[in-house]
Amino acid sequence: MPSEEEIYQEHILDHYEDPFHNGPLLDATHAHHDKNPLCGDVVRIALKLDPAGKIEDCAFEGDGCVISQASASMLLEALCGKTVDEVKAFTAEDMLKLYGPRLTPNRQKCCLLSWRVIQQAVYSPVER
Amino acid sequence: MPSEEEIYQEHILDHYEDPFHNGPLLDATHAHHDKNPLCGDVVRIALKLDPAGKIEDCAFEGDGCVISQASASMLLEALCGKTVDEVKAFTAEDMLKLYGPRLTPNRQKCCLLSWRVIQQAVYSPVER
Amino acid sequence: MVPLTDFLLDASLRDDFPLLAQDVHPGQPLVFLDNAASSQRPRQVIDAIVHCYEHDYANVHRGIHVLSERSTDAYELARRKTQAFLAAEHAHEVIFTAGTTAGINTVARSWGDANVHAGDELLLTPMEHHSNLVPWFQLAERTGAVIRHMPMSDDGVLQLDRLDEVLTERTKLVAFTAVSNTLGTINPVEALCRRARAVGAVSLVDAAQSAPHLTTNVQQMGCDFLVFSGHKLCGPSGVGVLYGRETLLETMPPFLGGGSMINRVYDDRFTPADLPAKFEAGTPPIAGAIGLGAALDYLTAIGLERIAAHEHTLVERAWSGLSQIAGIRLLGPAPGGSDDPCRAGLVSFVLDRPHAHDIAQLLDRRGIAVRAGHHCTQPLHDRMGIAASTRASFYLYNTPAEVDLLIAALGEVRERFRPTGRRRRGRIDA
Amino acid sequence: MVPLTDFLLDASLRDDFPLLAQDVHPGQPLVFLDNAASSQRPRQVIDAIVHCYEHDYANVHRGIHVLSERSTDAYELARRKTQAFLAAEHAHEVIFTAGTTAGINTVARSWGDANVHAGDELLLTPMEHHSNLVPWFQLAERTGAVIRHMPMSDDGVLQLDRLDEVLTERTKLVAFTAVSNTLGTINPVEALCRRARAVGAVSLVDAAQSAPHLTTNVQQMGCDFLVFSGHKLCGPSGVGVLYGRETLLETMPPFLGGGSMINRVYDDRFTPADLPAKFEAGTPPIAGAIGLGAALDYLTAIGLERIAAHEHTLVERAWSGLSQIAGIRLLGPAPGGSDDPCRAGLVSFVLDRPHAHDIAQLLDRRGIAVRAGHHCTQPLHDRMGIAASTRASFYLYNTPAEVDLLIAALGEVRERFRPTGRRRRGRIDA
Ligand SMILES: Cc1ncc(COP(=O)(O)O)c(C=O)c1O
Ligand SMILES: Cc1ncc(COP(=O)(O)O)c(C=O)c1O
Repeated sequence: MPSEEEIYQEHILDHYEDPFHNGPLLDATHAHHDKNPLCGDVVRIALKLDPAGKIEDCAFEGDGCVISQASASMLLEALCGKTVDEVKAFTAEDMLKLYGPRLTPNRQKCCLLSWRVIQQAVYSPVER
Repeated sequence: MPSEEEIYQEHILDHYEDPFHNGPLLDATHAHHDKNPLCGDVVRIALKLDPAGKIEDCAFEGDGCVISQASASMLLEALCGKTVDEVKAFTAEDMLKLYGPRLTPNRQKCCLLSWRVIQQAVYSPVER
Repeated sequence: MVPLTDFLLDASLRDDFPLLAQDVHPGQPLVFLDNAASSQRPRQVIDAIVHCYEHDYANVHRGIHVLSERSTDAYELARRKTQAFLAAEHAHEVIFTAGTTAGINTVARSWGDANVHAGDELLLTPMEHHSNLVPWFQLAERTGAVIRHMPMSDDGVLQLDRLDEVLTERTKLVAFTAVSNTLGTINPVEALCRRARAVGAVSLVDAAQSAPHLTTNVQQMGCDFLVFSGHKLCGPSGVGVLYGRETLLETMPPFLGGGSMINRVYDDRFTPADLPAKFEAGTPPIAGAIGLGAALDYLTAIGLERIAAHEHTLVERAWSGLSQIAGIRLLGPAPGGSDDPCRAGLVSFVLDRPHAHDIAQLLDRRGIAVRAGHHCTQPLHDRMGIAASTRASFYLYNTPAEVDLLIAALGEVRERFRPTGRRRRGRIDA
Repeated sequence: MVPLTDFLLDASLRDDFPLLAQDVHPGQPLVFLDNAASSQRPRQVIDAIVHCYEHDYANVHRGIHVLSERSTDAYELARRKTQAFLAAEHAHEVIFTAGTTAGINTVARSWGDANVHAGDELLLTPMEHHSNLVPWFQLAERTGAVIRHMPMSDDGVLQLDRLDEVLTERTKLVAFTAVSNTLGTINPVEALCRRARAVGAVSLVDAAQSAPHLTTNVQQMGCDFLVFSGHKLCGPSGVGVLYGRETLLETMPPFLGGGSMINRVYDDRFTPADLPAKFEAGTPPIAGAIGLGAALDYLTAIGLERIAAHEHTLVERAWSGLSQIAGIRLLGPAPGGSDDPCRAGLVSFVLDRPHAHDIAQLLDRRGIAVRAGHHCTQPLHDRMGIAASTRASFYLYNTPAEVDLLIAALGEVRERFRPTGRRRRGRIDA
């Protein structure tokens, strides 16, 4: 296995085993979930936005492959504390770069699941 | 062209150009027609049966390939004057043998068209 | 622009086609003039199929292993090649099917059942192939819609000036062939699609006979659907293409149900997948699509314009030679007969005698493969008052020498069956 | 009768399969265990396809020239080979299709639309492939029929003793797979067909996963319809078979409309052709059917019984090896678990971690091709409470050594993803 193409690098396994903010977020203002129909990966992201549009807190729940879950953890770690505008400016390219290892198109879908979810979540206020 | 496999032997062309009893049969007692959907060959055979079941007279009309039309002529020439029982006993094999040259399955259908028609004609009294 | 006549491709390209170099009877080299029924394949296409099976094959999509990824990449590359070949806006407007017939049936069942109602009219032409007739007859029977036909001149040219007689607001669909497989007429695709759209009708172009020979540009044509088969343009048998405009394909219900075309399946219901998977139920013709991609590469490298010009040279030669034969009737518009070239590279004809099938048989004995029969256009033959015709259809690998062989052989055949005052002698073996 | 276990085919037959001899990653020879998705082809099949294209190809039927006759003969010979393979009474009961999915849809649209009415019941099993679900869901939606499911035990065996709960006079159709592509269960085909017939229901056997491995005898099975795909039994992609009992096929209306399936076409109606042409609209997959015939020859020469015994040896070895891995859950009935062998040559499993897709990816890195996902059986996965599983499926060319590689590699994977008290460190490149 060529190490430069290693998909499951140590820092990714770290995120998988010890994810950033994994669980429910009780006082969420915004949330969205989606799945990857081919894999069955599921990710739900909840955000607490302050009036200025900054992510005060966030968390994810999910089930699926290492790539989908570790990438969700990495995404939230990177964007927690950022503004909605910064989230919107964060492209799919950025997500793949954040993840690191090069992925085949099939697995890119797994990696981009949480990115798709957060892009939708900022438009999805939680109804109370 | 190997002459032993020659489909259009001289005697066949003779039948094609100078067919046996080609035309309508005004006092027919039995008649049937059919076509070969793939080729568009059409053959109608009319018989005049006497009370004993002998073919007193017969004629065919038709349109189509040399094989279908020459074989109709050859068939009537061979069976005119024979009995209905002899017609029924005349098999598809006999017809192919009467025709002579070996035919591919595709063209056998052309050759057997008139044979199929006469087999049905003996059961098909003309309504007046 | 390549000049329409006097242009010939280099005959050395025949070396690409292994099948052509054979004697079909001892001493009788093959002259293959049955291309409108199905073409031959260059080594490049055969190699692409073999390479797929020997190196890269696995089922496509979803497979997380190298072979499945290679096959998926090759399959999706074939889709993008087809998109480019058709000048389609999106790759997902290209649906791989089992062939032209499968594509037309898909539109008739999916778009048709959802959009056509009793009293609606389906406008066809008198020169359609059975594959572009029967699915609409079946749709009409299911829905109570009415079949209409465009006016056509006696030499087989659609009369656009009389189109108003049949094209009205009741018209829901205009389905027509780009090139008639019997008459060789090239139809005015752009004008027909524009007229269809003007009354709010959907247009379907049967490109089975045009895609192999003429440049296809679905955006310029302005068609809603277009279909063709791989086997007629140097591709494998068992694969074809349905092009549909994105907005239409998206609103259409799925047709065949099965693997791949779903998003989610529950105990007794399902939600469909996105395009193009929505219309590709089950394992697709993987090697077929890959081989089709190779065929499109092959044709594009030579250039469709050059292929059309080559064939036009051949058909002009055939037309002028054949028309010298006594008792012959040539079908369809004459090449070069009007300013507007509307003659594709095939010619059908009838001799007073013998019958089309006898002609084919006798030509075959001389190594010449032509087609005889109704060419799946029975209503057209009925209209012309004939049961069958003989068709010689050319492709990029045919040569003027082959055309001359056809003309000479046909002269012989006609001579052979000329009435000579024969008398029946009874059986020779009697 | 070949003994079910401890029988192995000679590994030299691997030499027949050119694709198998490759490294998919440097130094990682291919271990192809994704056969239930699609198998590989022996040289004999590839050669048959190439020979067709290089020597004999032309469109079939109606062509009066040597090439068309050769292609027609080869195509019809493939039909008779298939008839023999299925032990069908008549050759015209064999319809060539684009695949299993196409065959099931044909029955659902043709037989289904003509015979199924509101309130009728369609009885399926919980282990069906989407291809044997969605067409029936669509039929139910068109007609108002009701979908029912047979009872099944937790280890994935149909409970025939509870069949009366769901099989009644209201049942119009019993459609089921002969072998589950996920569980590996071999279903009691004869008993199910008999029970279906007893209530007057029509039976359809999805033989996509059985035809490649087990002897098929439609008369002994007593089924009304049976379908399978070429690509899963060493044949080409893009071709499959629908078997139907003559009396049923004859009374069914045609489905796809087009060339070949007609007897006579008029201006706005048509009369259908006789069997089998009636259900083969358009140019069929000519080279595909010929290649399929070669595949059936190849399998028959080795012997389906011997192939099944070989695979059973492999799956027993896999089952006992895999079940040693901590945190694994093996799906479906255990091989040799009862007197009645109901385990085909594949095994699906779930590890507590990682996810099926990660397993497939890591196995691929070791050269091992398996499938991960829902295998087009989402309702079955829902019922088992899992989103995805990993499947290793064997064929005649797999070896015990390959099974051992799978077991060892899976042990490593599981070890690699075992929780080890890791702590996230932030990004390495930070
Ligand atoms: C049990 C079963 N039925 C149906 C199918 C569908 O076959 P195809 O994709 O060849 O149409 C498959 C294979 O994917 C299968 O395993
Ligand atoms: C004009 C036209 N349309 C449709 C078809 C049907 O194509 P296929 O038989 O490949 O489905 C043909 C070819 O036979 C054709 O010439």
